[in-house]
Formats: sequence, structure tokens, C-alpha cells
Amino acid sequence: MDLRFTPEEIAFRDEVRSFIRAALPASIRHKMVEGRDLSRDDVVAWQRILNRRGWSVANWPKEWGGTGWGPIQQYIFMEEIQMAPAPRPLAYGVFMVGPVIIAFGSEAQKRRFLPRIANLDDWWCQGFSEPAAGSDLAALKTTARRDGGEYVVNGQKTWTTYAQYADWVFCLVRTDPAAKKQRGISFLLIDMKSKGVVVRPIETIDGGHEINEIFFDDVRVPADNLVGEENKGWDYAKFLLGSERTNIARVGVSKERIRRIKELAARVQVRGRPLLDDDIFRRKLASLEVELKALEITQLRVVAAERNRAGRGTPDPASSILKIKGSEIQQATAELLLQVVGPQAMPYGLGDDIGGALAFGELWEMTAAPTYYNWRKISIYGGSNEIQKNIVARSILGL
Amino acid sequence: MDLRFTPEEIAFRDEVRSFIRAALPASIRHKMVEGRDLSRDDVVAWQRILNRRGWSVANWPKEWGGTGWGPIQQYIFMEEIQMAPAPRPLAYGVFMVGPVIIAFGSEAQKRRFLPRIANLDDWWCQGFSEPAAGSDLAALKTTARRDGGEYVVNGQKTWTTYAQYADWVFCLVRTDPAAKKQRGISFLLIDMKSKGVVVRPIETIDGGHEINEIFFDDVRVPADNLVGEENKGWDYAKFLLGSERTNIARVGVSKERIRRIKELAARVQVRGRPLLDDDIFRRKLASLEVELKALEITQLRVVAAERNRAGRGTPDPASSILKIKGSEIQQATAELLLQVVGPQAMPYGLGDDIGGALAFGELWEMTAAPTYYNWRKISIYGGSNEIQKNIVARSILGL
Amino acid sequence: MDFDLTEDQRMIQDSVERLMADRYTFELRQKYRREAEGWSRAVWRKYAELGLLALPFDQQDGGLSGTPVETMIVMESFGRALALEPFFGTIILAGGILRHGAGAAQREAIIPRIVAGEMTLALAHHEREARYARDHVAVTAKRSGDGWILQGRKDLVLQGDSVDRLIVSARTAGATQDADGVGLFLVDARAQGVSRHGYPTQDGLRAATVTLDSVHASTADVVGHPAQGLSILARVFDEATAAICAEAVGAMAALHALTVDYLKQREQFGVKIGSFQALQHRAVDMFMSLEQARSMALFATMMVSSSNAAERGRAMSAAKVQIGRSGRYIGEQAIQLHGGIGMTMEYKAGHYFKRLTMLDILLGDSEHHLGELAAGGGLFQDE
Amino acid sequence: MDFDLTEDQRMIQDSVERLMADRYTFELRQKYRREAEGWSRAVWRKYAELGLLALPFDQQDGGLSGTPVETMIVMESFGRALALEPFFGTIILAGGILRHGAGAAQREAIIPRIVAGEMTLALAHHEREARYARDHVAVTAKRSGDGWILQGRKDLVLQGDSVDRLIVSARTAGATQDADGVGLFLVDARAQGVSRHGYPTQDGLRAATVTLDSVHASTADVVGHPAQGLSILARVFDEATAAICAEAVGAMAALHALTVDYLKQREQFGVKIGSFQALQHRAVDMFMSLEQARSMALFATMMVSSSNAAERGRAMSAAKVQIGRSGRYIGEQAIQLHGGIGMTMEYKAGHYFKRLTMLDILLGDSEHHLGELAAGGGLFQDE
Repeated sequence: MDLRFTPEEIAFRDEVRSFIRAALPASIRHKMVEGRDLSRDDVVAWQRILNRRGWSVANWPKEWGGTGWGPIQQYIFMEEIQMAPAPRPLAYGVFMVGPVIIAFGSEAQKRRFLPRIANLDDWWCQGFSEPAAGSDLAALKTTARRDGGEYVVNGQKTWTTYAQYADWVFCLVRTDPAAKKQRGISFLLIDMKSKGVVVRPIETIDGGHEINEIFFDDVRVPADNLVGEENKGWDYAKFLLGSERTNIARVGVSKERIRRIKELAARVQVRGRPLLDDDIFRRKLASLEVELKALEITQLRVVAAERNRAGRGTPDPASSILKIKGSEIQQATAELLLQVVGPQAMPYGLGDDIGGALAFGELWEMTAAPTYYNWRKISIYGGSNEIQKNIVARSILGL
Repeated sequence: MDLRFTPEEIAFRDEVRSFIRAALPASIRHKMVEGRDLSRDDVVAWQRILNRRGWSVANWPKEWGGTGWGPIQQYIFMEEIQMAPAPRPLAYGVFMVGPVIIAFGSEAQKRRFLPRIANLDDWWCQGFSEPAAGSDLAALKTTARRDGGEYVVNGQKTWTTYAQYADWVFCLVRTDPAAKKQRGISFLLIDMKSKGVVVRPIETIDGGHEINEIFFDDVRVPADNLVGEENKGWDYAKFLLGSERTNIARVGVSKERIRRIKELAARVQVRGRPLLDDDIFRRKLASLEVELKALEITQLRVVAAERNRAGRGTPDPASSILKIKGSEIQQATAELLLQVVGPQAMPYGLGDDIGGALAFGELWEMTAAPTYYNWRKISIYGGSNEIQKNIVARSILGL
Repeated sequence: MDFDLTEDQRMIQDSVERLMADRYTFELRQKYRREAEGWSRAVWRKYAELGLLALPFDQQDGGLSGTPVETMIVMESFGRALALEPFFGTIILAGGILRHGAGAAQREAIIPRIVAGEMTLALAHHEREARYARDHVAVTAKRSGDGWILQGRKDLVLQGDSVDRLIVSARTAGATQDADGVGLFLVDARAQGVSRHGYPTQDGLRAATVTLDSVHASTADVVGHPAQGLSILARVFDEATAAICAEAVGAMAALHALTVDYLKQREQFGVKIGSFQALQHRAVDMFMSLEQARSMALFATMMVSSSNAAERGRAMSAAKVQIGRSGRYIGEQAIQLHGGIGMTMEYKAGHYFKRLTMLDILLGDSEHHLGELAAGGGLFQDE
Repeated sequence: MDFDLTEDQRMIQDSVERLMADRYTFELRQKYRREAEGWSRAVWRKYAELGLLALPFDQQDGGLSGTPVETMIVMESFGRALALEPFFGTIILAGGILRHGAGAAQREAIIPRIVAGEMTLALAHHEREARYARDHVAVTAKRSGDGWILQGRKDLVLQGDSVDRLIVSARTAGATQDADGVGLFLVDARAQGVSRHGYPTQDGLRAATVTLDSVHASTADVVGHPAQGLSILARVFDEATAAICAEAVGAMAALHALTVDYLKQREQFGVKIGSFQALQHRAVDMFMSLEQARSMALFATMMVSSSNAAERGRAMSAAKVQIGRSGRYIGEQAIQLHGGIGMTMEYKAGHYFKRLTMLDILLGDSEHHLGELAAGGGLFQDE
């Protein structure tokens, strides 16, 4: 047992760190540090930089451009991305539909889609949730009726992140209306430019536009875009939801936030003294650091255990703990940053349209409240914390 | 709306306060302040002092020795008792079986038992819980079979506080074994000196002896000791559990504890400064005070609302909130006091048998941990906090 | 001790609740928010008609001599409705300064116009460097002839871009955080040298940065003694704290009710999600937090009339601590229990959450007030 | 990075777990507790036979040159079993001082006897006025001829009433909290002038107050430099912190398992109480808290070998904060979920709860260590 990184792992970390430091455009880094939204171009530009280095789809098999890194290297890579801070490769392609196509797609699908995912030539989004099927995905109603060489899709998806940027959407659709719940669902790839696809933006409480509804009205999809077998989509979806284990706790994100909080708390003056020198503030921060360090080790324990689990399709149920604790800590950093900013958090300014607000404050002050609002989603999406607790109770505790 | 006490109420409070200050034996007060156990004699002596003043059964109708005080006066009286701090009149007689006998007992029972309860000539205990019937009281198994002019009682009760001191126990017993759950239960008064009654002490984790098991082996009880009608005991039990509303939150107890914590924290030195001067400690204390003040007002709101509820048999479901919050705050005071004492809390000494421990520390130090342990019971007994939340969810929120 | 409203108070409560039910549906509020000033002149006139704008002012000034209880009733209703109008700035803050500091001529000139709904005001006191320090005043007022020249910048002036008149705190003597030497000046919002940059705030209301460049104020524009403004402000901030505690309770109560309704309607896995015990208990925890907050808003309302400034300040800090904590807990949990829909601007829950977050910050967040309370020796001092 | 135990470590784990399963049932523990010394000499001999008492000592001193990982394994098992023997005092505290400070002759004279199970020791360092300050030493050591005379009182000497020998910290120079001027003295527990008052502690173990009245120590009894004892103690307290973190994790894990079992067996309202979602989620919260504590115990084990004293100290404080919080949460919730039975001495849960409470206090509670960590600039300093 040695909980430190090996010299090889440290060398690897340093290599990743140096590369990111040199290659990450300053404008992107600044936006991330200040909590501003990235543009579509920012995300694409950065992923292509990674792709040129051969690191955009590090988690994939070498055959399709992957790196062959083990779980610990994957972890180190993602933590360095988070701490930079840099955007990670677009998850919907790299961590979701990509692995599904690799595992279950046809050769033609692989050749057609995978290189374009790696280079972010195609922007993918996820069509799982529906208004009446959130945590209870199996209740989905969107249908795909076979009609010759095509499927005709009707229905509605919601909470679709970045649908406004997307070229493609991977959907769960009901292909056998008679079958119950999980059965009769298929996994279909749909071109967003198809006739009958309409995207409606959903404004979130931070004032941003990340999520959307997608409406499908007699959308015709070539049958070739079915992944795997008809009516087996539920299995692929489960595979997908379990496939991203590398840093579900997002420890690097929280580390970066804590570093940022310290930097700002050293700048903010309270009655002539930096907030960072205040005993009570320091204890609050130290308390968060303790929790984060514990989470980091817990995450590393799960990563290390991955080696013994390799090949198993189901996620380690311990991932649920990482999801819960990770979300709580990220949310706590957002709350603490809001406290650091204080009354200066009140003015609202969005994107470039910040009106008179900039006369009042600075951008980093104005993003504190929106980030706090926005990050409430972390304990909701991808299976709410309540759902995660149900999973732990059942799978680990046997209750 | 005027949230202050009226001049009449203040005059009443001062009268109660002066009386207690003059009449409460110093030895009893010291034991209470230091968290030591009271003897049976202590409790009896104090209740008789109150009885001589006409205040031992303040909540009863005047006819049976009560005071005729309204809810606010009852509240003030109880808070003063708690803040003195003094023991309150023995609840099992005064607040439990007494009101049941008054409401449902025969004239003979009233004349026989009530004056002896008021003067604590009879020490009563409560025989409700059984090993398989705690929160789910209706699952009780103790039977009482009618045999001529007597009942023959068999079974076991548990968690019986002060059974070792008791002259009488009021029991829920199953008189109709065929009836389901709540039906078929009767309310029976049993002389503890009866043949076949055996008390077994249960040592609790604080090392104290408050609770017991009682075994009934063919105990013969005169049928005259049945309260009200046979098989209606469940109704009387519900009445009993709802009858003590006056200060379920025990705000006065927590106030007294906070005063005590301040007194001790001023005495304890940390690196040459009183702990009470430490910013972090002061904030922790202030935080608890805020919660306690809020609870006090919440309690007063419920007390004031009693006037509009007078005569209704069921408790205000808001009482459940008082129970939950009150227990949390009392437990928080115990935890804070433990923190004040620090390492001096480690030695264990019980009663007069404190062995070498007194060579090490002082009594108030040695009672901090036992009180912390013992007070965990507050969120368990009388319907656990989880049960209380079920009640609020159903009765108030309609969930 | 008596928690019942009087007959008159119940009438006020009924009428304001009815008004808000009619005129402040979620859809109407969205409309008002998009109006040029960010609030509704039409609704403001309704407030005037109902007498709400007259409530706290003395009868001799044209008011109704209402007590803090009436203010609490109105603010709680506004909290439920998420009202956007400058009631807090005009009536509670600026109005409070007029009540506690203005001379007869000033009161006569201004209060009837406020009561009639013809004039709105804002307090321009906060400065960027002040954070939560209430005695921080760097804007200067220098004597010039028999008047004053104001110079400097004020921030977060609530609805400062749409009001008619400002009350500006400025230093007539001493250093930035001295207890003495601050005066309060009535300034026309359109006066020479006043420039205002309005912007929305995170909760959908509006505020402004106000720059004062050699702005002239006459002796008649000084409210109270030109060196004793902070003591007036201290009193007014206590009243304002009690008022926003009530507003926050209104918002929390509405948000809690909305959440419980959602639990009763939303289905998952074929059953109402309100049947899940973990969510039931969460709703109970929120309810307890709400009731604790309500109790502290009542406490603040009761104590705000105390003439003992230290005791009053401690009570307001204690109330603000509880309100901030309850608001945060109820807000966060309401979003969590709603799931995705709670994260959207199309649904009311998120608006409550945002407002509650800002109400914690306004006049000092719960951490700040806990520190004040602890430094002042805690809450239970004389019992 | 590697979390796997080596083959040897797994063997140690298996053998100690087997020993505890055989010799440390709840009933046997109750019996040991009632023995005169409050622990079992027979079990102590078993520890010696298994080599547990040799683990951390150097091979050249007759030990096994075990790493902190071996200590962690053993302490975790002891935590599960609620072991009563003076392993912590003899092997971790006193043994640590011998390892880090003793000369060859001292090691040769003592360590083989410890390893053989023939001698137990205690560290007599804590004094009543010290609270959690580790540099507080008021007991004095005055030169006398070529030896020393010890005078004063030591408190909370773990198992101090039954051990054979004491290591006493005493001030050879300077004032009570000076960093220099503290020496460590080997003293026979039955030496002239030593009087011991033993008493039980709240968790069922024992401790003693030791009074030193003109106790003589020779030059050969001084461990290390007579003015540099605190630096040895600092190192040993860090190792001791890592050790009790592991012990606490063992106790938490066992208590959590006991609670989950209870939820699966206990019925109420006709169903297993483990079917109630609110209780399931509580058990999950406890589990998360346990895993966080386990991670920090691993962290402490890893960092305790660091030669950077400041970094090591921060890591130990961070671990102790987490252990204290998790222990309290798991302990309290375990009692709550058990209900009445959890409050009784007849059932194991309460004993774990009591022990966890005392383990928080031992070597500084979580509040204390959070303060130390914050004062030291926090945990993440070099990343």
C-alpha cells in the first residue's frame, strides 16, 4: 500500500500539466476562472488542441484514437484539466455516445462518427429525459415507428444541454409501444438538421442558456442510425450512464474553486483586513478542505479499484457516493465564493450584455450568484442525490 | 398583537420565581446544575413543597387541587421550574395518569388516587412500551384475563422510567386477544407490590439507572383498577400522550444549560484566556441562542393558540415540531458543554462511588459526558423524531 | 402575550392579499419586470389607493400611524408575491429616515406626495468598499456658502434608476468610518451632477450606481443634524431588517407551499413523489425551518420598537441570522425537490430562491450578523 | 498509487481479526472490563504471541520493523473489537518515544520485554491545566547530584494504574509552555514517591492521576536530550493520531454494520424498519461519513512518515477533524436508529458510541484541530 503517486505517475502529471499550461488559450482559461460561459467556438477550439495531442478521447480504445491510459492516468489527466481550469472534452460525444458506438455500434457507425466526435466536428447532445420521464427514465414516451428503411420519430425531449449547438442527438425512443417500461426502447442517432426537429431554449435561473427542449414531429431517421439491436436501448443507456467513472466527484474542479476563493478572499477587505485573515473564514475554508481531501482519497480508492473491475459493465456503486459528496462540495465552494463576494454579488449581468452593471462591479463578482444558482443542478442531474442514495441503500447496504 | 408578557403575566412570573428561589433546597438545585442524579427523596421533598403551595398539580381542575391557570401561566410556571433549575412534579402522576383518571376514572379512583399523586405519596410509573412494541405501541402483547372480580396479568413492559421507585404502574394491557391492534386494549392500574411483579434494572450508557423492565407473572389486579371501559384503553392512551403540551420544547431547560455553559466557559482557560472570550466559541453559542429564541417564540405561539383549541382532545400537530427542535437544541447544549469541559470529561464517576476520579476532576466535569450520552434519549422517547416527522408530514402538510 | 391580529390589521392583511392575488400572478409579474422601470406604476397607484404607502407615517404627516405589525403584514404579502415596486426603498428606508430625522417642513413637502403615490425615493448610502459596514461613508459633503457640495459614488441604490428623489449619506466631517460626521441630504434624482447607471439585480429587481459630481444641496435639504446621520440610519436599518425578515418569510412560506403541492402532484415510478418518506421528511425539515424563521420575524417586529439600541440591534442580528439560514435551506431544498423544473426561469420556484438569496445578502448576511451578535455578547443577556 | 495490502499485511490482518473474533466477543469484553486491571493479561499474551507488540519496533531492537500500515491494520481491528488492553499507551505512545528518542541501552533494556508481553508502559504527559496544548508541562525535574528529582502531577495517564513503567515529561528549564526545556524520564510505576489514583474512563477503559513527590530519576533514565523532549513528543503524537484514526474507523465500521443489521431485522408496524426510506437514507449518510473517515485514516497513515513536520501536522489535524465529525455523526445516528436498545449497556452499540466520543477528545477534538489547521494556513498549500 502506497497512497502516493509513483514517480512515473508524477512525471505523467507534470507532462499533462505543462502541456495544458502551454496550450490552453488564455481567454478560455480566464472565462473559466471567472465563471463566465464559454462559447461553442471555445469548446471546439480546445478539444481540437487536445485532439492534435492525441488526448481528446483518452478513454477510448487505442484503435479509435484512445491513449491506452490506465484508470489512474485517466484520473490524473482529468484532474489536471479541471484544475487548469480548462473545459473537458465534450462529454456527450467523448464519454457518452462514443463509448456506446464503440461497444455496440456497427462498423459503419464507428467509421462515420468516431473521428468526428474526437475532433468535435460533430457536436452531440443527449436525448434521454422527457417531461414525464426524469429520474424515472423508463417512463419515456417518444416513439419511433419503423416505416421501410426509416424510423418516424415523434415526441419531446427536455433538459437537453447545448442542443442549440448540436449537430446530432442520441435518443432513447420507444420502438415497441406494447412492451413494458424498460423493454421496447431503442437507441437512435438523429441528425439535428432533420426536418421536424425543433429546439426551444429553456432559460435557467442563473439567466443562462444551457438547456433546451427538443420537439420531434414526424422526423424521419434512417434505420442505419439505430445503434445495436432494436428494443435493447435500455441496456445501452445503462452502459452509457455507467461508463464515465473517471472523475465523477470532480475533485479538480473543487480544488480550483478553493484556490480561487483563497485568491479572492486575500483581495477582499473587511474593515481594512483581508477576509482571508479572518479566523472564522479560515476555519470554514479549512473545513471544506478536509472534506475535499477525504473525497479525493475516496475517489482514488475507487479509481484504484477500477483495475480489479475492468471489463465489468456495471458501475461501482461507490460512484454514487462520489456523486453525492462531490456535488455537495462543489455547491459548498459556490456558496463560499458567494459569501466572499458579499453585496457585490447583487448586480446581474449576462454575457456581453452587462449594461450598467460593470459600472458597479467586476465580472468575477457578478458571476458568483449565477454560479451558485446554476450549480444547484449538480445534485439534480445524472440521477439526483436522492436517487443515488436509493442506489447505495440497495446495492451496498442491502436495504 | 403583542408578543411581550403583560404586566400581570410578569407579576405572576416574579411570584413564581421568588417562591422557587426561596423554597428550592440548595442541595437539589446544585445536583440539577451539576447534572447529577436526584434521589427519590429529593423528588418527593420538592413536590411536597410545591403541593403545600398548591402548585404541584397546576394543570388539574381546581376541584382536584389544580390552579385554574391558563396556558400562558402554565407555561411560565414550567419555564421557571426549568430555569431554577428544579425538578418538575413527577410527570407520570401529574401529567399522565392523573389527567386520565380525572377524565375517565371512577369517583372512587379519583378520591383514592388523586390526592396521593398530588403529594407524591404514590410514585407512579408508565407501563406502555414492550420489547416488540416501541414506536408501534399497538403491537403490545401483555394480557389481562378477567377472572371473577380480578384481572390476571401476564407479560413484560420495558423502558419503564423509575420503576424501581414506583408504588404503582399504569399499564396498557390486551383484554381482548381476538381484537385487532388498537382494539381490545385496556388501561389498568397495578400495585407494584402485587405478587408476581418483578422489576429488572436496565443500565443505560451514561452508567445510570433510570429505566427498567417489569415482568408480570399471573399478577392479580382487582377489576376496580380498570380505568374507564374495558377495551377502550387506546383512546385513553392517546388522550394521555396528547395531554402534556405545556412545554414540550423544554425551552427553560435549554436556557438554563446555556447560562451554565457561559458560566463554565468563563472559568475554563485556553492558553491563558477564558474559553468564553474565544470568537469561534462565542459564535457557536450565539448560533444556538438564535435557534433557541426562535423555538421559544414558536412554543409561545402554540401556547397562545391553545386558548383557541381548549377542550379539543387531540394535540396540536405543531407540538411535533416543538418536540423535534426542542430535542435537537437540548442535545446541542449537552454537546457544547462536553466541548467546554474537554479532556476533563474523560474520567467516569457515578453517584457517590466516584473512586479515584475525584482526585482528577470536578463533578461538573464528570457529568458532561454522561449527560451527553443520556440526552440522546430525548430524540427517541415519547415518539422518536422520525415518528414526529411522519406526523407533521401527514397532519400538517397533507403528504 | 398575544399573537392575534387586531380587526384593523386583519382587514389590511385581507386587502393586500387580495390585491396581490389579482394583480400579481406569476405571468403579470414577468410583464412588470419587463417594463422600463422594472416595476409597475399601475400597481404602485393601487398601493396608494389601499393606503399601504401611508401605513408607517404619522397621522399628522398624512399617514396612518401604523405599527411594525402592519409593516410586517404588508412585507410578508409582498414576499409571497415577489413584488417589484420600490416600497422597501421608498417607504421603509427613505420613509424611515424622514420619520426619524426630517423636520416639519421636509415632512410636509414630501410625505403627502409619497402617500399619494406621486413620489418615490431611494436611500443612497452603500459604497462599494463598505461591504456590510454601515458606518462606512466616503462620499463627502463640503460646505459651500450656506449649502453643501456632494462628491463621490454610491452603489446598490435600490431602484435608484427610476426613483424621483435620493437621500444621500455624506461625510461632513471626520474619517471614513467615524461614528460622527455623517449627514443625510435630500437630492433630486435629476439634479445637476447626479448620474445614475441602472442595472438589474440577481433577483429580477433593479439597482443603480449613483455618481455625485459637485452636486449642490441647500441647508433645507439636510435631514436632521448634519453630523448625526448615522444614528438615524442605525434606527432605520433596524426597521428595515425587521421588514425584510417579514418579506423573506412570505417568500419562504409561498415557496414551501409550492413545493409541497409539487410533491403531491408529480409522479415518478408510478406514484406521487410525495409518497417517498425521505422527501416527506425533507418537506417537514423545510417547514420547521420556515416556522423558526416566522418566529424570528415576529421577534424582530416586536423588538424593533425597543428604545434600547443595543438590545434592538442584537434582536435584529439574531433574526437576520435565522432568516438567512432558513431562506437558504428552504430555497435550496425547494429547487432540489422540484428537480429540473426548479432550475428554470419559467417556473416560480427559482425566482423565490433567487430573491431569498439576495435577501440574505441585503443588510448583511447571516454570517455577518452572527459575528455581530457574538461580538455583542449573545442574545440571552438579561434572563 | 496503490491501495492494496501486501501479502504479509494481509496475513497480519487475518490473524488479528481471527484473534479478536475468538477472544473478543461482546460478552468476553464485558468480563475483561471487570478484571482488576480493566483489561485481559491473557489476551495481552496473545498479542505478544502474534507479534503485534513487536510490530513498529526496529528489527535490531527485537521488533518487526512494521510500517504505519501495519499499525493501522491492528488499530482498526482493535477498534472493531473495542479492545481494552494498553496497546495504544505501551506500543504507540511510550513505544514511539523509545523508538524516536531512546538510546541503545534503554532500547535494549525495555523493548524486548515489551515485545515479550512482560512489560507495559504509559506516557505521563497530560496535565489538568493543559487542555489540548501539547507543550504544557508544569511538572518539574530538578538536577540533584547526577540525577533528577521529579515533582508534580500528571493526569489522564492511560491505564496508568496497571502499567509497569511510566515515561514522564518534566520541565528541566524554562516556563510552562516554552518549546525547549522539557525532558522525558523513565520512571518505575512503583518507585518511591509515585502515587497513582486509577479510575474508569467514560468509554470503559481506565486512566490514572499520577502524583510525583520527589521522585528520583538517574541520568540513565532520561530519554533523549533532557531539554528536547517536546520534539520527540510532537512526532509521537502525530503517529498516535494516525493510530487512533484507524481505531476510530474500525469502531465506526463495526457500529455502522451493526446498525444496518438492526434495520434489516427489527420490525415495526408489521414491516422491517429498514424498508423506511428516511432510515435507508440515514444509513447511507452514515456510510458516506464512514468512507470519508476511512479515507482520512488512510491519508494520516500515508502522511505520518513525512519528514516535513508542518505538513505532517496539518495532515494529522485534518484527519482528526474528519474522524471526530464522522465518529460523532455515526455514533449519534446509530443510537437514534436503534432506539431504546441503543441506550443500554447490555447492547454493543452504546459502547461504540461512548468510545468514539472519547476518541474525539483524545489528542484534541475536531474543533481544536480545525483551529490548528486553519491557523496553519489550511490543507491545500502546495498544489
